Amino acid sequence: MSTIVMLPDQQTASLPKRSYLNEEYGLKSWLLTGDHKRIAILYLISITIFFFIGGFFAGMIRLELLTPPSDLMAADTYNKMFTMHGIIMVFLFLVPSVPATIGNFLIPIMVGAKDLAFPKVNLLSWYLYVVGGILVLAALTLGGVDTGWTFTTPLSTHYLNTHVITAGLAIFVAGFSSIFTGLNFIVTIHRMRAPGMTWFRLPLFVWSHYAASVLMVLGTPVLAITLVLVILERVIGIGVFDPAKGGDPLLFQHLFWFYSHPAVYIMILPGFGVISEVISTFSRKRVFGYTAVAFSSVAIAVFGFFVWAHHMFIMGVSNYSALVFSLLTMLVAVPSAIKIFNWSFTLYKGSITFETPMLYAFGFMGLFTIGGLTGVFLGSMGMDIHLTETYFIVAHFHFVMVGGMLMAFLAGVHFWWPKMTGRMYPEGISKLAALITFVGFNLTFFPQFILGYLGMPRRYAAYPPEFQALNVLSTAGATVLGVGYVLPLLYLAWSLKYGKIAGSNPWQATGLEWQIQSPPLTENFVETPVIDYEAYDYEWLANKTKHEVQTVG
Amino acid sequence: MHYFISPVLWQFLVNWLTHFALFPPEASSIAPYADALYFFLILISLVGMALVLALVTGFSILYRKERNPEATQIEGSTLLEATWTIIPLALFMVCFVWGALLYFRIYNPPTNAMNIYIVGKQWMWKAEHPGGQHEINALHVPLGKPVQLTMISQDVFHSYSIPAFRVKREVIPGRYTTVWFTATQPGTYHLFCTQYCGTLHSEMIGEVTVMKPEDYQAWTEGSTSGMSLAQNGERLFASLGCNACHSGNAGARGPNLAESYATRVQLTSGSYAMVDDAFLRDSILNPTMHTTAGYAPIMPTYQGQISEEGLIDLVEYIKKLNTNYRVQQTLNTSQVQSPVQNQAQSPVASRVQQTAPAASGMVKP
Amino acid sequence: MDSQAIATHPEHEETAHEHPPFLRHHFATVEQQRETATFGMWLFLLTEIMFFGGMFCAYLIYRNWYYPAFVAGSHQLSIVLGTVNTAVLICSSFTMAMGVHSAETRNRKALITWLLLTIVLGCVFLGIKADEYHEKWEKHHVPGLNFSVHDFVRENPAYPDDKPLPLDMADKTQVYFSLYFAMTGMHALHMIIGVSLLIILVARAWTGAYTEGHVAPIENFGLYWHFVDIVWIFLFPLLYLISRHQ
Amino acid sequence: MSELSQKEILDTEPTHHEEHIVGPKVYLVIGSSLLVLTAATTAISYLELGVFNAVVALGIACIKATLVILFFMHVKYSSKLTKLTVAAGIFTFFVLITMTMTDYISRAWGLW
Repeated sequence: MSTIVMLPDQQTASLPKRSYLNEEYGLKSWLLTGDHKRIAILYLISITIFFFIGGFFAGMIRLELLTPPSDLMAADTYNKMFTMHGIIMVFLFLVPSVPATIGNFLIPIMVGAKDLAFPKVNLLSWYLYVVGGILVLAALTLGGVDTGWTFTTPLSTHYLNTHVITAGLAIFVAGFSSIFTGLNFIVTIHRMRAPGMTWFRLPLFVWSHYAASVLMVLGTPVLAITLVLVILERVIGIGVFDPAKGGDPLLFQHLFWFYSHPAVYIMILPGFGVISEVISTFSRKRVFGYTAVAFSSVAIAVFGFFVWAHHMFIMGVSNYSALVFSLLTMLVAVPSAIKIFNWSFTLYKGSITFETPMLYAFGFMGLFTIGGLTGVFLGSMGMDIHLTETYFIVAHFHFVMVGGMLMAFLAGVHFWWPKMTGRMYPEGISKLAALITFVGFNLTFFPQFILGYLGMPRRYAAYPPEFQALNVLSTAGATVLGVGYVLPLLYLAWSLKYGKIAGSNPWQATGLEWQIQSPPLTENFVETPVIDYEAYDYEWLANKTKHEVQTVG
Repeated sequence: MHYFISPVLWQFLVNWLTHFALFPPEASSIAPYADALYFFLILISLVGMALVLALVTGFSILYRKERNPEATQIEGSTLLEATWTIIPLALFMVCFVWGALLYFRIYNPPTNAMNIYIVGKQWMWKAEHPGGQHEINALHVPLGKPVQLTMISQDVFHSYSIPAFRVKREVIPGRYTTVWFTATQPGTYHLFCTQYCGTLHSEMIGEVTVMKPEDYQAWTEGSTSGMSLAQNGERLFASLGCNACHSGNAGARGPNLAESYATRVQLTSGSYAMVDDAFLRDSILNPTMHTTAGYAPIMPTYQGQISEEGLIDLVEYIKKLNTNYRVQQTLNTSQVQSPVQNQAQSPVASRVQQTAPAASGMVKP
Repeated sequence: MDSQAIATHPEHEETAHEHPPFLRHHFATVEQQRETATFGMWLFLLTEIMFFGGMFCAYLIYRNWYYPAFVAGSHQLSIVLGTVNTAVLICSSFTMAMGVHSAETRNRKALITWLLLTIVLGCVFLGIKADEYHEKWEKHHVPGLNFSVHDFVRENPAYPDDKPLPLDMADKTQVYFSLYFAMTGMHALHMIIGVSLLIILVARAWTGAYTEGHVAPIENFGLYWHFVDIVWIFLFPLLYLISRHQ
Repeated sequence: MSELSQKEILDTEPTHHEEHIVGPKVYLVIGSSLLVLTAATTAISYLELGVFNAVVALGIACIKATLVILFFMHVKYSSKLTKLTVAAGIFTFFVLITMTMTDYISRAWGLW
């Protein structure tokens, strides 16, 4: 039961004559495409733009917090900055990041289909995303929004004069984009699998996307209706959440978090999928406990719907209800722990190499472990009282979302970049970027845990001077982190023209996507593949390679 | 040292090093409990982190390609997987139970706590002491005495946070919330609004001053406004005409309020309710939802007519109301002063006139 | 390890069929395409359940809080109009189901007739709904825009047993009407979208697009239409019926 | 654990979907019973039943919805997957309701 896999000779690899990239030319062929790979590229470009817009706001926030008083910008400007940062990063970057780009590109290929089930719906979902993005930019240029991304009523409905309606509509529209993506994935995974591709032969990437898609389809509409009610409350003054008319503002938070907590899993689950693929590939070993990892994704999706009120422990929910939600929160932490240990043990007796995606994956494991464990602090009700609404919670969700998800996204982009573009990026500088990101990240967000326990509230433009030292550290870290994020943009763009030709399977990975040419054909497969091997079957790959060598030789 | 670097930077460095905080002061009786849980959680995290780190680095070194060119395929291990399901689960359950105990400790005030009212509004904190001391963005509390805060917001959600005490509670529009603490260290501590509440959210801050009992005594006497909350409430009670119905007389149209606080009353709906601050406030604003059994739902709503401070005055007044003697005195006086006006206000006033003199001698023990 | 291939979508069927024009390139068979579309539609309806679910949840909570206000509010609705509208919508569901049947039996004329009937019934429903909205506007029952508690602090001639609400509770009828307009408004919006889609479907059915075996669009639209009907089946008792008695 | 049984559980897709056309007769029966139920629920609402007014009205609504789902929407003749999808929607809806209600029901408990 042991396998040796040799890296192919990249010198001899050449770009295929025909691929999805050169099938058609011109802007129209991209904007009206039904090809999931092209839509994935469209998504990749648009979310990158929004990531850097959101990142700009993050930079401004950190710069303002360099000094205790609000001297760089006025308090209301600062409020708009963090609101835009939150809205853009959550709804326009994190939610679509891995699913709409990497997932969109790979899921049909991984299940052995020619395309997603509904190519037009897929394109529509990109357009909805763009409309949502434009609405966000409109809200921004018209004067900004300062509700915070949580839109807490009655602040958002009656006490602010900023462009809440535009921003609400933006999220509503972007929400439907994510609903359609999720719907497409579920249908594709159920209905479009190639002959022989049974559920337990699916890569874990597909499993985790399936779980995330279920959350998108079932959770997002609740956010949509909640935002509709908020908009109606602002426009015509209905009274569902308005305490002055008899409504309960806490109901808004129930409905909002009913989506927005599962949204956390929508963001992180696809990242889990990426990590499973990357760890398995670079340790040349089947993921330890495939079934456990697959079912833990499903368990997270199911339990994810039962825990939302842990965002509201101090908000005046009933004590007993808080008790139930806290208990369930502890349960949902377990599947994540299972995943971390299973990934760790995947390394056991592997044959490990440390390519860039693997470095990002290691970064993910470390940071996500911290993020997850600090989540237990917050799920523990008594501790939550002191920690919630402080920088502790900011640090916690940045460890999960940025340390976890963004690392996973970068791992995925680096892992599948040769498949998407057919070219390799420079190895040395990309490893350096991974390292810079990791160091910068820790420098930025670790001090925030300490700040949080000290009691520094989040969303403060000004703060007491004794918090300055830690804030300066954090801002310094943000600078490093910024470098870490700009670097990949540069060398990946560079590699598009000057990168080495990657060949179809540069990592010697087992996934179906690696058995076809890179970049793939528009129809993905020349003929419908018939799957007769398990996921992560390195022996099968070794046999296949041997066979090819023999036939070619 | 500072000869070698720029004086500006030197100043910054000195400033940071002298004002450097890593751990908040433990200034309440709850703080040690919270910190104990915190350190336990940190311990778990460190162990978990160390474990993952050891596994990842250990395996990375042992099974790197140069050392182990052939991977051995392993399907999984149910035993191992069960281990890392059950042990974290058990640890998380400990965190849950411990956290729940702490939560109930923080949110269930002791019965002997002294009460201070807090009104939050964009963007200031008003503290109203029962003795009539009013503070803005400040709170003075005595050392070693349990203090309960009864809080309400006039506009949006706020959150009253005193990190040194490890307590925090959302301040909600339209509903009282409470939190309590016993300060254990004299000093001045930060008070923050931690729920984002609009433009000047970061300026909705203040100071909590913990004073030795004798200093607190002095402060109380020195800063009183001359009228206690209950006295203000009594005035309001009379000027809003509450006393017309809640006179405590046998035939009064409203229930007797004297000594009603902290009792259980039966409502028209048949259910029972505890008369607490929230119940009193709600009864004034939404009387028909809190009609006491045996009384007609005739009380008008005072929604929009009384400020939150006024409501607090009334609540405090009713809370302290032991006897209806003064209520009836006030009624009699007002009738003597302006009988015509009262006549005009029939039927309420005339009814009161008939009953009031007869009952004026009745003093509730 | 199990190395035997389990074919989920057998290939042999593909070769047996000729490729109809409506079969899209990434599907192997018409059968697969049809099932896929239906499953997609069902998932979309799943999101719709949750979309309305949020409002149903709010309704449940506030009805328990402000029961007298909900009673008084529902007494301002016309049960006759509500029942008629329910009947109209059920009939439209029936005509839609018949439309699906005609498409399946490849009867173009019948399909067009049933779809047109569905449009008519849908418009009748919307008309009655508009009339009800207009009445609400006249009576100043629209929260936020022109609300007045006037009707609720007085005797209701239609319900002589009702006592006038005290002012504080009368004020809470705004919550009832907020939910009434939000729920029926969202439902009406779905109806409008449905009727618009129906018009497109009729136009395409005219050319015989759905009577050559390509029934999926009609079938899936039918699912949508029936779902909208189901939402109303619940809205009707919740808003009109269950609070008739105090 | 046996992998085969998991496959059986998860592979709910039909390999062969037999064409099932529901006839007009069924539609007519279902349509008219829906109308009858509508008339019934309106009529019953005029009776004074206390709490049961709501119970009966919602019960009838559930029956009507079930009829529509099973026959008009063909779920009775559909694959297990479709049935599961419907069940998943209803389940999540009830999660939303019940978990929210845990808060609203128990708010009045305890001291505050």
